[in-house]
Amino acid sequence: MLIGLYNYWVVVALMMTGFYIVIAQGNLIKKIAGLIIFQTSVFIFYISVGKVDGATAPIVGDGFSQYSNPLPHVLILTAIVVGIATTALGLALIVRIREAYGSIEEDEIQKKDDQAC
Amino acid sequence: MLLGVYGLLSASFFVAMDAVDVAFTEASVGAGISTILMLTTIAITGRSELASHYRPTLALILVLIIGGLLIYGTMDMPYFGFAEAPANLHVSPRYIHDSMQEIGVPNLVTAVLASYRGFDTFGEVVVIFTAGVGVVVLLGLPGRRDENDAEIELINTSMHEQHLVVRIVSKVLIPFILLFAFYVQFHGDFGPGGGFQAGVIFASAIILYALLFGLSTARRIINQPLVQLLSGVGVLVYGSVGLVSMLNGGNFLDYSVLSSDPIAGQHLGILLIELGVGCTVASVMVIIFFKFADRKEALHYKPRETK
Amino acid sequence: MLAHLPILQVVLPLLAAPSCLIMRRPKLVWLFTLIVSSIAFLISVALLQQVMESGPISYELGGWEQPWGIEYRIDELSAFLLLIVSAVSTVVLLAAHTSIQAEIAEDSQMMFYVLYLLSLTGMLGIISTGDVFNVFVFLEISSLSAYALIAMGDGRRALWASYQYLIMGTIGATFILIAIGLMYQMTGTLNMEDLSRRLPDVAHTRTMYAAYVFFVVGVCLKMALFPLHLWLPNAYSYAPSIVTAFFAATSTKVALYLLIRFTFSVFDFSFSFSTLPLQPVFLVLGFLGIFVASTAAIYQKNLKHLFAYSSVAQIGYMIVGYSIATSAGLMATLLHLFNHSLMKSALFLALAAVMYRLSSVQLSCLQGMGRQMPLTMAAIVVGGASLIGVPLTIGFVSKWFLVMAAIENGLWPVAVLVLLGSLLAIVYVWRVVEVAYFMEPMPGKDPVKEAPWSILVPVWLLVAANVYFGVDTRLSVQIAQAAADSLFGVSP
Amino acid sequence: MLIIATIAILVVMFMAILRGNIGPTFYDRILAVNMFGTKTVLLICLLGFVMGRPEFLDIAMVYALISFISVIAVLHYVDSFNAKHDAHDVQHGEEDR
Amino acid sequence: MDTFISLVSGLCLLSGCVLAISSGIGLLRFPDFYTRMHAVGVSDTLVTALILIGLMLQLPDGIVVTKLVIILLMTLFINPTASHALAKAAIQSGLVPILNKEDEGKGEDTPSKT
Repeated sequence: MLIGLYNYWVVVALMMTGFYIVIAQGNLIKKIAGLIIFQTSVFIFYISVGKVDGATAPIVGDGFSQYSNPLPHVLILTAIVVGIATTALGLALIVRIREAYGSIEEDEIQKKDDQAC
Repeated sequence: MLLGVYGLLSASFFVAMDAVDVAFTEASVGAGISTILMLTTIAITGRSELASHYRPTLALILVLIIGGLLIYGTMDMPYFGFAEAPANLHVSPRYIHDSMQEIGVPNLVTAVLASYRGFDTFGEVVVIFTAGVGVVVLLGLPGRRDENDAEIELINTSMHEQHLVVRIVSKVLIPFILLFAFYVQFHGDFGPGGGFQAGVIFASAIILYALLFGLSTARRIINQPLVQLLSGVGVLVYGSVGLVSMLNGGNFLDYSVLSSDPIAGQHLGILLIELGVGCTVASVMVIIFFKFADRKEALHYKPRETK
Repeated sequence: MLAHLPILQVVLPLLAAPSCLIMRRPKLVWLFTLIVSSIAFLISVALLQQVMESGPISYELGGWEQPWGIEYRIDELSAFLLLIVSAVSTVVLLAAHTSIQAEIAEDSQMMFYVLYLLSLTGMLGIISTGDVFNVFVFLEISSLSAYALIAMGDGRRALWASYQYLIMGTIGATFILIAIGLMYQMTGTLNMEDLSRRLPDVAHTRTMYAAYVFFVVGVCLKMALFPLHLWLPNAYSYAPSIVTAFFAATSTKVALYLLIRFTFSVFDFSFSFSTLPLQPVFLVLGFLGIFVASTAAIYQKNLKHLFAYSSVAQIGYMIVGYSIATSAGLMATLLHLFNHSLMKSALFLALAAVMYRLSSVQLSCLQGMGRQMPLTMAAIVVGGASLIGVPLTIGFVSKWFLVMAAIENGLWPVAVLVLLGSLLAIVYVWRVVEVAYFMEPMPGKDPVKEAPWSILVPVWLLVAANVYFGVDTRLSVQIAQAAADSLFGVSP
Repeated sequence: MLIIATIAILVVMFMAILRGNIGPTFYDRILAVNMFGTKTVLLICLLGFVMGRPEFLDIAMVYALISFISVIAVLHYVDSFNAKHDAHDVQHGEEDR
Repeated sequence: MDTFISLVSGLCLLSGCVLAISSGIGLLRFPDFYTRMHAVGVSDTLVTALILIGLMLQLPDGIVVTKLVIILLMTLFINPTASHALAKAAIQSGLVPILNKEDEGKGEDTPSKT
C-alpha cells in the first residue's frame, strides 16, 4: 500500500515546498519561482495519473499494444503554457514594481505604501 | 538557476513517465524560456538580497494542513501505474484505440490535443497571446526606441567580442536550430513535437542570436510591430479554421468537413492549427524576450531611479 | 447559424481581440469592441430565450461527442450569467472611451481594448463550457487579462495590487487544477455531465473529499470570500475605473457561478451539503464577511476602497443564500448576483465619472459635489440605496427573497443578521451622502462641471435598470427561479 | 548494460546537483548546471533505448540546444550584472538563487 | 559479428560510465573552480561521445543513428564552447585560479572591467 502511493507523496512534498516558498518568501522573484515549482509539481501529479505500468509512450508504433494515457499529457501541455504565460506576466510586473518602488521585497513595498497614505 | 535544473529534472521525469510531448515542452519552457526570463528579471532588479525575512510559522502551518489534506486524499487513490484505474478506463481507451481510424495521426497526444480537445488548445493559444499583450502593455510599446542606439551597440560589441568562439559556433548552429524547429513543427503528427514546441525552439534561436549579437542587431532583423501582428495572426488562423469548418456544415473546429475525406480533413486541420500555434507562440516568446531585454538595456543608461 | 450560437458567443470576442491589433486608432477599436460586445449581448439574449423555451442546449466542439470532446452546455443558469456578463460589459463599454482617454496613455489604449475583450471572452467561456478542464483554461484567460488590466491603473499601487492578485489568483487556479486532477483520477472523465454521473460511485472516497475542498478553496480565492478577500480591495481601487466597473460586476460573480455549478451539477447536491460540513462553514464565513467587510468599508477614505469592501460584504450575502441550500435560497443568491452586478457597475461607473472630473475618488474631494455634479451624485445615491436595500430598488428585492428563504427554513437568526448587515450598509452609504450633499465645497477649489454625457448615459441606464428591476421583478425572478429549479432538478 | 549506464548517469547528475548546491562561486553553479544538462541529454537517450522507443532522441536534441542557450544566457547576464555592479560598487553576489 | 558489436558497444558504455563517474567525483572533490572545470569540461565530451557511440552500435537503424550522430555533433560543438565561454567569463570576472600556493595573489589579478 505504501509502495503503491509513494509517487504521489513525493509529488505532494514537492507541491508543498513550492507553496511554502510562495507564501513565506518576501522576495517577489522567489515567490514566482515558488509558484513555478508548485505548478510543475501539479503537472507531475497529472502525468503520474496517466502512467500505466508496462505501457509505453502514446505514439502508435509497431509492436506496442499498451500505451500510457494520453489525456493527462494533453492537459498538461496546456497547463504548461498557462504556467509560462503567468510567469512572464508576473516577471513583467516585478520589473515594473522594481522601477516604481525601487525594491522587490514585499515588506519594503508595503512600508512605502503605508508611508504614502 | 536551480530552477532550470528543476525544469530539466522534471522533464526527465516526464520521459520516464512516457510523457514524451510534455517532456519536450517542459524542456524548452522550464529549462529554456522561463530561465531566461528569470535571469533577465534578476539582471534588471539586481541580485542584492536583503536579509530574507520569512514568516515561517503561519506559512508552515498552512502548508502542513494542505499537505496533510493532500496526503489524506491520496489514501484512496488507485495505485500508481495501475492499468485498471478509472482514469485509464473511461475516456482514454477511445483515444488509444480509435484515433488511428478517426484521425490517423500516430502521435496520440497530437490527436487528442489538436482534434478531440482542440478547443482547449485554442484556449491555450489565447492564453499565450494574452500574456504577450499583457507584457507589451506592462513593459512599453514597440517603436519606442532609445535614441542612443549606437552607443548601446558599442557596449554590446565590446561585451561580445570576448565571446568570439561562442559567436562563431552559434552562427553555425542557429540555422540548424531553425531547421530543427521546422522539423518539430511538421513532424508533430508522428513523433513528439508540434506547434508549441516548434514555436519555442524557433524563438530560442532568435533569442540566442539577440544574446550574442546584441539587441540592436537583432532588432534590425526583427520588426517588432510585425511580430506583434504575427502573434495575432496565429490566433486568427486557428480561429478561422474553426469558422471555416462551421461554414462547411460541421461544428466549430470539426476538421472532418474541411475536405471530402474526413481523415484528410483532420490532417489538414491539424496542420493548419499547429501552424497557428507555432506562429503565435514563436512571436509571443520573441516579443516577451525583447520587452524584457529592452528594459534591461534602458537600465544601463538611466541612473537607477530612486524613489 | 442558430445552432452555432453557443460557440459564437465566446469565439466572437475572442477573434475580435487579435483583430484589434490591426486597427490602429483607439476610437475605431473602441467602436469595434462595442459592436462585438453588443453582438455578444444579443446572442446571449437569444440563447436565454432558447433555453427558457426548450431546455438546455448542448454543443459539441469539433464534432466529437461529449466525454471525448469538449462540450458547450448552456442551461438556465449559464444563460442567465451570460446575459449579465455581456450586458454589463456592453453598458460599461459605452462609457469606456471617454474614461479611458483620461486615465490611460494614448498608445496603450488599443491594448486596453484587446485585453478587455480577452477578459470578456474568458468569462463567457467559463460560463458556457461543460468541461472542467476548459474551465481552467478560460479562467486563466480571464485572469491573465485581468492582471494586465489592473496593472494599467494609476501609479505604482496598481502594479503592486496586480502582483498580489496574480499570486493569489494563480494559487487559486492551481488549487482548482489539483481538484480537477483528483476528480479525473477517480472518474476518468472531464465532462461535467459525465462527471456527475460517475461521481456518486466514488463520492465517499477520501480523494473526493480532498478534491472538493481544494476546489472550494480555489474558487473562494477567486471569489474573494471573506478570509481570502485580501487582494480584492486594492485590485479594484487602483485599476482603471472602467475595469473596476466591469470586474466588480462580473468577475467575482463568475467565480460564484463556478461554485454553484460544481456544488449542484457536478457534485451531487447532497454530497456537498450533508457529507461535508459546508453549510455551517459557509454561513459563518458569509456573515463574518458581511460584518467585517462592512465595518472596514465604514472606515475607508477612498470611495473605490469603500465600495470594494462593500463588494466583499455583498459576496457574503450571496454565500449565505447559497448555504441555505434550498431552491429558494439559491434563487435569492442568483437574484442578488444579478442585482449586485447592476448596482455595483452603476456605482463604479459613477465613480468613473467622478474620477474623470476630479481625478481622485477620495471621500474628501467629494465635498459639495451634490450640487456641482448632481446627476452623478444622484446615481451614487440610488446605487447606495440599492446596496442598503431600500424598497423600490433591486437591493430590496433580493434581500427580501433572502430573508424569506431563511425564514422558510426556520433560520431566524440568519434573517436577523441579514437585516443587521443592511444597517451597516446604511452607515457607509450615508457617509458618502453626507459628504456630497451636506458639506460645503472646499474653499479655493474651482467648481467642476457635470460629467460628460458619454459616461452619464450608461450610468443612468444602469441606475434605471436598478429601479426598474426593483419595481418590476417578474423577469429577473422568473429567470432566477427557473435556474434554481433546474439545478435542484425540479421541473419548472 | 543500458541500465548500468543509466544508473551511473543518475549518480553523476546527483553529484552535479550537490556541486550546484554548495558551490562556492556562481560559476561553479553554472558549471554544475551545464554538466547536469549534458548528462540529461545522455540520460534521455539511454532511457529511450531502455524503453525501446528511440523516438525520444528528438527530446535529447532539444535538450542539448536548450541547455546550451541557457548557459549562454546565464553568462550573458552574469557579465552584464557584474559590469553593472562593479560600477555601483556592490559586492559580488556570492549567493545565488 | 553480433557479439562483437555488442561487446564493443558495451565497452563504450562502460568506459563512458566510468569516466562520467570520475568526472563527477572531480566536480565534487577538486579544490577550485578551474580544476573542477577541467574535470568536467574534458571528460564530459568524451563521455557523451562514448555513450552515444555505444548506443549507435546497439541499434544500427538508419534514422536513429542519424539522430544520434546529430546529437553527437551538437554536443561536440556545444560542450567545448560552453566550457570555453564559462572559463572566459570566470577569468574576466576576476576569479583567480589557484595556480600555486605561493603564487596566489600574484596571479592574473585582472581587475574586472568597469
